[in-house]
Amino acid sequence: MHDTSDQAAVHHHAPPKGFLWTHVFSLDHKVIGKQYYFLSLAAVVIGMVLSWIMRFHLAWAAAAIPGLQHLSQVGAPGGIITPEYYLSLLTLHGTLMVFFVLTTAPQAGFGNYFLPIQIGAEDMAFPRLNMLSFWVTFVGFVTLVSTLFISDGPPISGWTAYAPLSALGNDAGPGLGRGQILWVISIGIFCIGSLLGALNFIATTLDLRCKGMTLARMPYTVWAWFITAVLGLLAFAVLLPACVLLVLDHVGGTSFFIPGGLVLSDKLQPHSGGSTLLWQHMFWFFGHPEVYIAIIPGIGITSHILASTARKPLLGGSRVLVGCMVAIAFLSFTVWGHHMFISGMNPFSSLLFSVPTLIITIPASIISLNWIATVFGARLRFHTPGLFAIGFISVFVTGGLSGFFLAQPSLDIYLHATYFVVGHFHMVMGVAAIFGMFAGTYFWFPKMFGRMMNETMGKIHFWVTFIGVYCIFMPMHYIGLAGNVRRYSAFVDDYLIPLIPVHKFITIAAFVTGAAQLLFLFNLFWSMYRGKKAEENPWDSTTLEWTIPSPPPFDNFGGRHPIVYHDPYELGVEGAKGDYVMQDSPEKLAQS
Amino acid sequence: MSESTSHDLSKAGMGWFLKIWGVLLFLTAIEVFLAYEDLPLHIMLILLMGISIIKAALILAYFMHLRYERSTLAWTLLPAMVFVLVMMVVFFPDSVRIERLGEFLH
Amino acid sequence: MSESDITLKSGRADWLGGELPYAIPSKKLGMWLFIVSDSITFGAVLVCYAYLRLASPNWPTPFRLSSIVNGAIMTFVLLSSSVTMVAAVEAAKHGRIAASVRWLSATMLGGVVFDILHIREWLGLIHEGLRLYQNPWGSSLFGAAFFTLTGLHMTHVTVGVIYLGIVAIGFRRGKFTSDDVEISGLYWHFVDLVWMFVFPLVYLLSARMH
Amino acid sequence: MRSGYFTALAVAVLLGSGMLVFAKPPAGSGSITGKVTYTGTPPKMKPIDMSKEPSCAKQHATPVMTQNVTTGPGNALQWVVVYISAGDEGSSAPSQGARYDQKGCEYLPHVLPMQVAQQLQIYNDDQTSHNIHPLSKTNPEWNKSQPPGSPPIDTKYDKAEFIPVKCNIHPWMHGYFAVLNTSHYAVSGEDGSFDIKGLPPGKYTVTAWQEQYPAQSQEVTISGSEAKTANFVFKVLPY
Amino acid sequence: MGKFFAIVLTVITLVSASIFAMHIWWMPVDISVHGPALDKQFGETLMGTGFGFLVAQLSLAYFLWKFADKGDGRKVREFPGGPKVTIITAVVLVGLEILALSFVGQKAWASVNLDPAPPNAMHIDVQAEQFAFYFRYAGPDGQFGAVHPEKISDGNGNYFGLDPENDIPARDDIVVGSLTIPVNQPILLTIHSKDVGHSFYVRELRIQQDFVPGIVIPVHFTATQTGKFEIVCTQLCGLGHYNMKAYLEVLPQDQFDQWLKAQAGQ
Repeated sequence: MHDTSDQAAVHHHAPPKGFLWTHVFSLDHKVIGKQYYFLSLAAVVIGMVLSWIMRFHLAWAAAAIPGLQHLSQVGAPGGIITPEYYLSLLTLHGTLMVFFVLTTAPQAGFGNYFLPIQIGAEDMAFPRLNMLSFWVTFVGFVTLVSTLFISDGPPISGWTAYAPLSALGNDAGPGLGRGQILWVISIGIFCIGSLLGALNFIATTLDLRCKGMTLARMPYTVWAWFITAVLGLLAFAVLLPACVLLVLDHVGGTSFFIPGGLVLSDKLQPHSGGSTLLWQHMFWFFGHPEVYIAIIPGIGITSHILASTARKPLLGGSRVLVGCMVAIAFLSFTVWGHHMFISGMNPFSSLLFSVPTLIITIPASIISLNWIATVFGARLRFHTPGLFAIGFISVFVTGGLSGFFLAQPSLDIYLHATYFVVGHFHMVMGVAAIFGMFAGTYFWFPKMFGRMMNETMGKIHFWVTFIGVYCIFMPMHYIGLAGNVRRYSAFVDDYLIPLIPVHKFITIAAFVTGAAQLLFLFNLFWSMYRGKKAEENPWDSTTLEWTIPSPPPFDNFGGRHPIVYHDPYELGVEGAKGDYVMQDSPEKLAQS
Repeated sequence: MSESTSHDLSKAGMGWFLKIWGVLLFLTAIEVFLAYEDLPLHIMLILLMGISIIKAALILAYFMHLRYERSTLAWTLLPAMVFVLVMMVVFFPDSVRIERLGEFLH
Repeated sequence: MSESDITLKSGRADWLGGELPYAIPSKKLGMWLFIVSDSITFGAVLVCYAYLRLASPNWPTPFRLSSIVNGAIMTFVLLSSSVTMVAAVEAAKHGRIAASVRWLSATMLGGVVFDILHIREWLGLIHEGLRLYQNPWGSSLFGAAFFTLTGLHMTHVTVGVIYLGIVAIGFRRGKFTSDDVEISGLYWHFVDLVWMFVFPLVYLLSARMH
Repeated sequence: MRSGYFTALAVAVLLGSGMLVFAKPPAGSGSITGKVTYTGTPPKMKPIDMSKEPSCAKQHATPVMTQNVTTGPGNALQWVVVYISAGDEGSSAPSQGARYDQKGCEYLPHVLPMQVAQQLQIYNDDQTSHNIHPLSKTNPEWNKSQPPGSPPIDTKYDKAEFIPVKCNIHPWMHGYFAVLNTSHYAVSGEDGSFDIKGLPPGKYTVTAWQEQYPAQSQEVTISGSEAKTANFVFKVLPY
Repeated sequence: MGKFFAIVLTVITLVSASIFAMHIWWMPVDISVHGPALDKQFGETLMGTGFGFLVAQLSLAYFLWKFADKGDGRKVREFPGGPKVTIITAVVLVGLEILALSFVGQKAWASVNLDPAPPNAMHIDVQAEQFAFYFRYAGPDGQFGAVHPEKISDGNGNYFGLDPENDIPARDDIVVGSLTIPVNQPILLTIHSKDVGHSFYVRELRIQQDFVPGIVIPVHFTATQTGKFEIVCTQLCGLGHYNMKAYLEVLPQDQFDQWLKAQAGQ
């Protein structure tokens, strides 16, 4: 038996002094969490601007974008986007969004800030490692963005970097030489950062819980971050060597992913013997768990906020939610082949992969049904974070249902690589996860910055975004059904030309929705300085982060060691002060 | 905290470790011997991998003291690792296909 | 507030948080997690190697008896260094700092000898014409897989030697505890463990028969 | 500072005028004319299927043929670059640039001769994107796209080389940049004839280069304003 | 706010679903023998997921309408039946759907990818390159010449790297840039790539298959209608990906024979 206070004492470190140590190389998980958050914010802004440029080009392919030639003279001569520059932007958009936004903000950002607080710890288990993970991730980010400014531009091989396109260098197309090498190095660095982060999250969750914080009493978010960390620890370990091998194919002349006898630009390539399917396997072996790395924190955050919004714990409580998340995490390692149904993989494997892919919809359906059933009989408070949490449910259900089509190899024959897939994953992994981030931002902003975000702007932001994403991504399903192929920089096929008006509609919707995001950015920075001062517990929530001042002191609990007496969501409790009981309140509950 | 592991460790002792060392060396010798037996590849692979797994298990259990930790440690870490590694076996049907589907080329 | 006062809604009071579920220090848990992750990394590279070997009809088996013997000696050195590592941990746990540092030094020496033997082996093969991208015997991927796998392992050994050096110095100066020695030991044994797979799969399965 | 600028300017002006005086090749009036022909059976040129690019396909009433061995009546061989490979060093590049067009998904001309350091302008006259990918070996290789409506690509080469040019988007598009050290060159026409003009008296090596067959050379000496003849015969194979 | 949310959500749901139901943008008419099975499966999946979509979104909307906090101190209520109901619903409904879909789907998938091509299938060799498809017919001798990557040249039209000088079967191979096939005749394509990954996608044929560099993949189908269709590339293959296409022309048998003869004579 160990004494909690001893344990806490081991991790105690003194508040640092000086700007460099308090804001840049801080060991404080709260500062690191914010650093991750703002890194993601930078990435999401770049990614969003790239998507606007792409959307504009798709709708009006021949039109010049004034000023774009200053960003890249080669990529956009006279402001008109070249096909390869479109693909460069596409690659950068995908990579930034998947790695530096979806993987970073909800997990490393919010997780870093709130996981220790929610389990009643003073900091992460390894504060130095924590700082290192952030700075490693930062280097990865800078490396990736730097590809925009090198002469031959970012790679054009998409965020999946399918070999041999990604392995053959400039003979395969512009940007595939230095740009691709930088891309692979960036992703490799990102893997290292994520692995270190995951390790830290797991150790923190297991070892640093305060007295009374049993596994069953951990908030939904903590569970989600913990499960995501486990996924990250196992999945990024596979992508890392894949990146190393791909770099070797570039700089070492090896042929891991390059078969023999390839002729590019009239040049017979010197490589031989490799396998392109090997890269796809390695990538998707990581890539599918990655999808859940992106969405599970969102599921956690949504559940956490939904409970507070609905004034009742989730139907089925932690047990069902955690069970489903664990099931999803487990199954996520068995389904990667559904990205490769028509990739030339052994057709028997496709049948094998379709079964767990369909089965994984069961836990996802249970979670969704439980959310909807939680809204039943609730006392909903429609504040902005609550709206985003409910919006998350809607888009998650919508996006998830189209997964039923793509999970079946025989339907994938028609739908693979069409906008149906684009609509599906943007809805379920992009929009849903970003709704989770918005919900988290509005919900935790008072705790992180000590001020409330403006509700009016928040509500305008929500309504425009919610309606906007449906206007953007539902039509993508329709044109996908009509066979609109993805990753095309212009639509020149006879049957695609009639679909261009739909693309124009999507583009306009994207610009309107994008404008709402600018409002959000304004709200974020305006509220940081001008927002209403936040109280300790503005949302009448129950978990430990609401028992401490906003913003929290350096060691979170001001030297106090919280003791937890209750389940995390004692909301809607009869007879309690307000209608809730804080997790660390010694008050006894009537057994209901 | 530190005593938790050290008192467990004392159960083993150096003599025991030297014995493990001897066993590991012996198993290595068997492997080297097997390498020069003209066995079919799959049998060779099974034998070598089998011995290697035994060696790894010995290192894990004794040198890395996993045997003397709470059993939950082994029961959570190892299945996760083994599960992920075993799933990668699903790559192999494609590996064999590459050789088979080579008509016209090369 | 005594523990019995804490009302558990579920009625189960078996475990109450604020305790280490594995009863090991967080740092040690961290090392174990790193080992899990790193073994998957090694596993993935080994799977790649096996995959490409199965896909290549002309995979060479070029290792002469001298290479195999050299590999066996390397295995012996690495296994022995594991034993010295265990001795270092034992000494550290019993507070015999000087002895522990001596054993750690012996372990590092083992690592260095392993590296030297390995580099000698590499140089010999390079002299015979083995390159990352070609070799005189067969599939060009042989060199790629060989250098990647053994290079990755050699990097781990080298990092391990440096790590042990830092731990030894820190331990002697009282900056590190016996736990840190034990954790560095975990890493070292893991490097040893990986070699138990690399040696048979890379060397023994590619031994020249005649 | 200011005086530094002034000096630099003065030097530049002096050097410039000096180059105008000395570097200009002495204008001659000798010429070499001739005809390029082939012996043997030439390979059949293949029709190009441009159906994937309808905007180009409809510009051609009959299918465009491959141009690697373009023959004409009387065993004439077209697209052979005849140039002075020795005896005419040191001529500077003309101020007028060479123009290369992409029209109807073809390169016009198929072989474009130019001088080292001469400006090269590449135009896209089609309603579709092209990418220009000169597969140079001694010069730096580049690969740029040119969407319709974008400005012409302006570039030049610093070393003599015969550079295959390719459009990846339309893989049948294939042409050559003949970057030469001389200002005296010609490309054989449909009838195989060529005409190199303005040669000062001297001893020259005349080389004929064809994209698929080995190059040939002849020695020609010109005195006064002589008009000499040099014929080239390429041996061709059906495959 | 709850009522407004409910209305917005209902409108979004109904509009989204009815656009699907109205088939405004839809798959083109199928022209393959195996296609109807896929279309049927698609329809069944759409019915199932459409039902799920409507029920989930509309009940969410209804609950949002009904259960806003009015500050009246109303008690929160559990969902009747608790989590058991949702879990059982999910397991049973989704499970049934999965079982149904798996069984139907396996047959459809097998007919495309697992069954070998019928022995009387006409063999056409397909090579993809950046950024075009080229098709090869065996010619009168019924044999394909070998592919020699080092002989591939776009400049002289030797897209397949044939060696007619030394390889007699290669001399009469017909290489064209559009795929022409006879109707109602099983076709076997062997698809391989010259450079990077590409994909062979014909919407009307319900066929999509990647070209994998280094291996040759068999694809078989039978077209049931004549006409001209587009073959497009769906696997990101580089800058000209968007412009990588070819035409598929399905001709009556006699016209096809004529066409082939004309090609062979050229």
